[in-house]
Amino acid sequence: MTLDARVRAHRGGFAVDVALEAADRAVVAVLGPNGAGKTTLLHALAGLLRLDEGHVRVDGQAWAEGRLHLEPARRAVGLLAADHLLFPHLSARGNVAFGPRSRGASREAAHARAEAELAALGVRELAERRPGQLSHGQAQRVALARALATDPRLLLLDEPLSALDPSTRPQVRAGLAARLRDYDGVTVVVTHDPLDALTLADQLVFVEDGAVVQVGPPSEVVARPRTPYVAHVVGLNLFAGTAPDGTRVETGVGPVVTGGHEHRGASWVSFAPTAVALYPQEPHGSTRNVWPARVVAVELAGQSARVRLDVGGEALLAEVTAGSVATLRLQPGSRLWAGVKATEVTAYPS
Amino acid sequence: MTLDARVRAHRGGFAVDVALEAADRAVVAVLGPNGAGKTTLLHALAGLLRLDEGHVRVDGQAWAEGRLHLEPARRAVGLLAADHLLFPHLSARGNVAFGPRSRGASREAAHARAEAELAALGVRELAERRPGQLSHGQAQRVALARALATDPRLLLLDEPLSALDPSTRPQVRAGLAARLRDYDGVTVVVTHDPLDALTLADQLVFVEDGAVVQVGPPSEVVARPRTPYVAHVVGLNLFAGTAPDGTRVETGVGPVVTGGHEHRGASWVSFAPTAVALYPQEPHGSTRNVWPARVVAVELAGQSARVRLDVGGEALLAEVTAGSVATLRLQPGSRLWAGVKATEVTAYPS
Amino acid sequence: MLGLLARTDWGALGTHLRAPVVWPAIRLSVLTTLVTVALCFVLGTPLAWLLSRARGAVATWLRALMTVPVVLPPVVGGVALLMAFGRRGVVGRPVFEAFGVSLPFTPTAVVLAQLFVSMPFFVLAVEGAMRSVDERYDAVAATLGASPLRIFTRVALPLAGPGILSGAALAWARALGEFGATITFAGNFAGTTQTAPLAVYVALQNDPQAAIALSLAMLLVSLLVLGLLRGRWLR
Amino acid sequence: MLGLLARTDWGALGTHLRAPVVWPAIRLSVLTTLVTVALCFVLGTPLAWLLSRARGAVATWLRALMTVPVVLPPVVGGVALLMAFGRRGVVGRPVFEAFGVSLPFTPTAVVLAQLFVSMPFFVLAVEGAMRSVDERYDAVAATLGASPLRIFTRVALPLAGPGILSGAALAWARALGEFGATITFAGNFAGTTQTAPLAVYVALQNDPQAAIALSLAMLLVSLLVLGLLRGRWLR
Amino acid sequence: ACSPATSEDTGASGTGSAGSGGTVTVLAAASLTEPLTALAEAYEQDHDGVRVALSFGSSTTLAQQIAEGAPVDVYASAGESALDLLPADAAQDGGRATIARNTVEIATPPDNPGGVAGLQDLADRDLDVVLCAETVPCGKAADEVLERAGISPHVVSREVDVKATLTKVTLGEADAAMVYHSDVVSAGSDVTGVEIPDADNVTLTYPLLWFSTDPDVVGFAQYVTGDAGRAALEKAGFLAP
Ligand SMILES: Nc1ncnc2c1ncn2[C@@H]1O[C@H](COP(=O)(O)OP(=O)(O)OP(=O)(O)O)[C@@H](O)[C@H]1O
Ligand SMILES: Nc1ncnc2c1ncn2[C@@H]1O[C@H](COP(=O)(O)OP(=O)(O)OP(=O)(O)O)[C@@H](O)[C@H]1O
Ligand code: MOO
Ligand SMILES: [Mg+2]
Ligand SMILES: [Mg+2]
Repeated sequence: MTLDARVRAHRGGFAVDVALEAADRAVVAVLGPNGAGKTTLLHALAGLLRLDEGHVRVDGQAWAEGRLHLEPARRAVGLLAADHLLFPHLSARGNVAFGPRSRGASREAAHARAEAELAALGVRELAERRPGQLSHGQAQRVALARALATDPRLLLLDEPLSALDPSTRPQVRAGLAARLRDYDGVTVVVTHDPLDALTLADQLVFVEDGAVVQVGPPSEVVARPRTPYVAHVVGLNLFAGTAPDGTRVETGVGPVVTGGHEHRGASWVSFAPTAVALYPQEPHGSTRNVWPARVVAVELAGQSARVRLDVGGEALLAEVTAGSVATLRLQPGSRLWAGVKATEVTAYPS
Repeated sequence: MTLDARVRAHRGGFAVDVALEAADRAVVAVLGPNGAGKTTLLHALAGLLRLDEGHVRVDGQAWAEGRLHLEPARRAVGLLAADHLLFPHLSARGNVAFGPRSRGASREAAHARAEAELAALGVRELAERRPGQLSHGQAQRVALARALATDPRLLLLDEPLSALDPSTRPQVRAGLAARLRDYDGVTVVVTHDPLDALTLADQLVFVEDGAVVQVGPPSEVVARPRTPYVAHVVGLNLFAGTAPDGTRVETGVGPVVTGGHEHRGASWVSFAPTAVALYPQEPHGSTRNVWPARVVAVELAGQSARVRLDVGGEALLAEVTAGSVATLRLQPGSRLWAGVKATEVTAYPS
Repeated sequence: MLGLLARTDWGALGTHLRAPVVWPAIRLSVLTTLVTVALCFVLGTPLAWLLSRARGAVATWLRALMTVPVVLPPVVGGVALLMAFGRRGVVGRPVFEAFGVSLPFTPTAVVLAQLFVSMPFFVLAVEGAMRSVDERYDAVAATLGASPLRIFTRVALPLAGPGILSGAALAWARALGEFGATITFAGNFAGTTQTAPLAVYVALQNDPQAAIALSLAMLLVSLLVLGLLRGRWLR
Repeated sequence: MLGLLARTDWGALGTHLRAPVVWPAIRLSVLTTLVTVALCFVLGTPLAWLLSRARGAVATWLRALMTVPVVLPPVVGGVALLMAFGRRGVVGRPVFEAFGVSLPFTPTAVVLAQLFVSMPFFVLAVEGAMRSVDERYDAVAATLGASPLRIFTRVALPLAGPGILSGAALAWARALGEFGATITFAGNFAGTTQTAPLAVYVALQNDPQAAIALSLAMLLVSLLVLGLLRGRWLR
Repeated sequence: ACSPATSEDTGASGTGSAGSGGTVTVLAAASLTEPLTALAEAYEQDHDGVRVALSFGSSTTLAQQIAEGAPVDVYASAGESALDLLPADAAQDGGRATIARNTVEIATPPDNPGGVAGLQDLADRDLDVVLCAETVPCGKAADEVLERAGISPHVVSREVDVKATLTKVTLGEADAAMVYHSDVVSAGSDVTGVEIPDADNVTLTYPLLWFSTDPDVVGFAQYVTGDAGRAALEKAGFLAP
């Protein structure tokens, strides 16, 4: 099963124009800032929104093209909406069985299927409950089960894991990943969590302001982000600049010495927050790139800390141990020096 | 302003029994697995749910106690519900201005306030939109603005940041943290994100199955988790055991040598995933705690990787660089050795 | 109401209610109105759903057209029915000539008259309720593969439940009180087409006290039916 | 309807509509029904809201009680009104003795009669719609400090908008068609209390063609009003 | 018990009960409810196997129903005007007779608060007077009486039928109403009647039409027009024809 879509559609004054291609069994993750048009894209694929132009073809069969517009019920899609929209008058089991029943399964078969889907997501014991009697995270899992239960050719998941607690989430994510690998159809999953995207997807599509800004397999996107947003999500520092030669890139924070690169001209440079070292005084040593910096914010996460810095007006992220925060007495407003070794810096043409 | 609450309440067959105390300007984060009763607790504090027993006192004034039950409108609370529930017939500005207007502000004052709140959350340009014309993350910010706009004495936030994209989230979180520090009232925030909790809260309350399992300031909880769930959330490995002397604790994975401890008897031992080193062969060196392990899952997150291991039936989490994953050719099923230095291991009585 | 109660001759109430026409009339009323409500539900609910989901001028005018029988004085409605379904009527004549059956002056005509006046109340009330139901549930059901019929029966219908019950109560009450169209279209034959309101009318001709007694009996029946049904089915 | 149209003497229509009683009757009908609907809205909406949010036996029986005027044959309703507000009525007598005013035979009585019969339709339809509105919005508004009054006006009312319009259309149509209670309570005097249905009925007694012409005029008015209002206010 | 389908082409279709063996279908003016119900019961007792089905309504509605093909064997109207609505040849297979007369009378509440003693008193502008509508028989009759006497009373309402007119008086809402003598009689102590001299009065006749030659139909028609009928009608306040 393959997906070949070029979606041009609008909601009010907002327009998306996104091309998506996916091979059999592929999982595509769509990421992007709030309001970028991810949900709009899913709705257009599901048929809830008409295309202004373009096409949606699944397995070579046109679902939308020109004046053709198959109604949602006639597309083999499964949609998990961000605000789960479980039917309030049906039990969890009834909700999950609704899809199979609608597509012709017998009552017994549909119920058995529903039980199985609920069990796989760890909410079997809630089968009799009405949505009003479920917690947020429980409801989300029931909604996910409902979307999975129809064996759609195109599975559309809008923030499927956002309400799950941190111990449930990895389990559900792993289960879903295994499921999607075996599942004979195309999945498009919208998520804000890079971990979801990296775990589930073969391909990442970043959307900003209705348009695709970067596409690629996870490894490539992680290594070479092409917009500040993508860099942020994959957890890298990114600066735009120009490479006059094979060792330096001129950027907004001054020249950045790199590990060496082939190209010349317009260029991105990136490096990991963990590669950024912090010094109370200007260091003198092997570190080639050193900038005076001001601490904007310090976030403690478990045993490490993310320090947001301001370097001559540009944002720089550093990740250090929780211990260093105390040692360096880091707090918003502190002034210090940040350094990155040239070998940690990658440059690539933009 | 202080909060003193002992909430015993039920929804259907589910009961919570939670005591909360918070001083002036305190921010309490409530964490716990899906279905633990966090939302139920907030609803009881807001007055949407009657107490079966206990009390809610704010600033010494009883809101609920015995047969007394102030209606929500008569409590000075601000509630952000998990499914934001913006009024569909009002614009974003109308939604935010609703609270101030209800509490007696003039139309102009309420609108000015709404504009300010929306601007602070970066959604000022959406002021004229109806909720149906907002994206999920935009709607969540409008709902947050609505809850903040009433200057409540008790601010209740249920997963306030869950729909925000990764670049917006830190900004909103930092803004909220600053705001709550200055804000003269008590905040109770429910979240699944430890970063939210650590950034925003003075006190963490972990709830499991309707009851409190651990309370304390972030630093203490992070250092000394007391349930596997808490350990998971703060990103530590945790084992229960018994300390026969001041150097070892007998646990499910065998004796664990610690950095030294005073107590004897029932004990927790914990250590960070980053403290776990992985070796292809059994290492011989200074590392005192070494176990044979099997890889269960590998999750790449940006530039680092979390490796879930199985050590004699117990779960162990290791965090290594993305590079090591390739070098060690880690994949589910790989067998290897995991080691932790004694100095990285903390033990404390349970 | 209070006025009515205050002026009732309570002593004679029992006597009046034992009059031979009373119970057949009430029985007929109950039977025909139940059939009417059932028909309202079967025919009216789909129509209400279509109206609630339809846009554009056609729906708007169809909706306005639905109110015609409400606006029309019932007696005129009865005349219209007679002209349509009477033995000489537009529809009635060919049917009579072909099959030899004629509707007016039968219990079926009573039901038809009641349907004519009460259907609009049902449809408009249910439509209002269905429009207050979130349309996104329709959309979700559609992506799950539900046909429009299934969306209607499994989603719209249960979600509009309270509204449908209100509508049914309204239509039932209206049918129960229906007088003008019935007496004109179905006649006023005791036992066959004389419903309770018609019996009240006849009684009013010579004994107002008897009429009041009968009205009270009707009210009692309706209060009991509605009170009990609602008590059972709604919270 | 079709029957009615098929038998209309179109040629004579114009003549009938120029009869002197026609326009005063239609004007009176339009005026009184508008007042009635306004009163329904003002009095009925809060009642509907209370009913929709109330639980327990009281609400159940109150709801059933609301259907009384629907079930009661309108003529009996008119008698009840007379007994309450007439010159000799429970309420009417003290008022008449104190102030010398009496309601029957005035346009006010027309409005009262219409209110009596149409209010239940309004209340029950609106209640059904309000019950289909998510109660969690009430709760959110309450936590934002809104008083019950404010929740009602700013949340329940707009959210139940379509249902309220349906209810108002229903009540208006019912008031427009109201006959029995009006004639009994307010009487039938051209220009003062003779509404369109009364004029139709009176005409029906000796010239059915004239009655039909008048009915058609009424229908036209109602279709126009409802069609245009709905066209404007709803999608 | 009715004539065969010959009446199909009469326009009055007097065969409503064709095939319903032994049933006489009677459509009668509402004002005749009491006497005709009593007569029908008595007739059924005397004639085994015969059933008299009665339907009461406004004379014009009934005439309209007959014109639209309603099943009918016997029709009793208040006044002659409704007969205009019947097809011209309606009763050609049956017959016609006058069964009663009625005269106009003033009705006041029992205590007669307006002190009405005769027709002339209705000229008092302080009295609230209620009449039947211009289009119904009792209204036409009242108008005629008033016109002849040259009186234009203060009319507050023109009711659609005579019972509604009477109700306004029994409830004390009006000080006087002009109704039929029979209505004053049947209302008993609820009203006080003030008679109008024959010279100033007009008379309403009650025609009875039957539409077939069926023996049961003709038998019932004769029973109503005969002595038993006259007695019952007189008891209800109607005058002999
Ligand atoms: N009716 C409308 N008129 C104008 N703009 C609209 C309308 N409906 C939606 N939008 C805008 O369309 C954009 C895309 O919305 P969409 O829900 O697709 O975003 P998203 O990428 O899913 O965001 P999120 O991550 O917050 O869910 C948003 O900026 C939203 O404000
Ligand atoms: N009517 C009911 N009957 C029985 N159990 C109920 C009912 N309503 C809620 N529950 C249960 O109460 C528990 C607590 O729900 P609550 O919404 O407070 O959880 P939560 O901690 O907020 O979870 P989440 O993180 O998923 O939002 C859940 O396990 C839920 O299934
Ligand atoms: O039969 Mo009537 O009631 O005088 O018109
Ligand atoms: Mg979205
Ligand atoms: Mg919750």
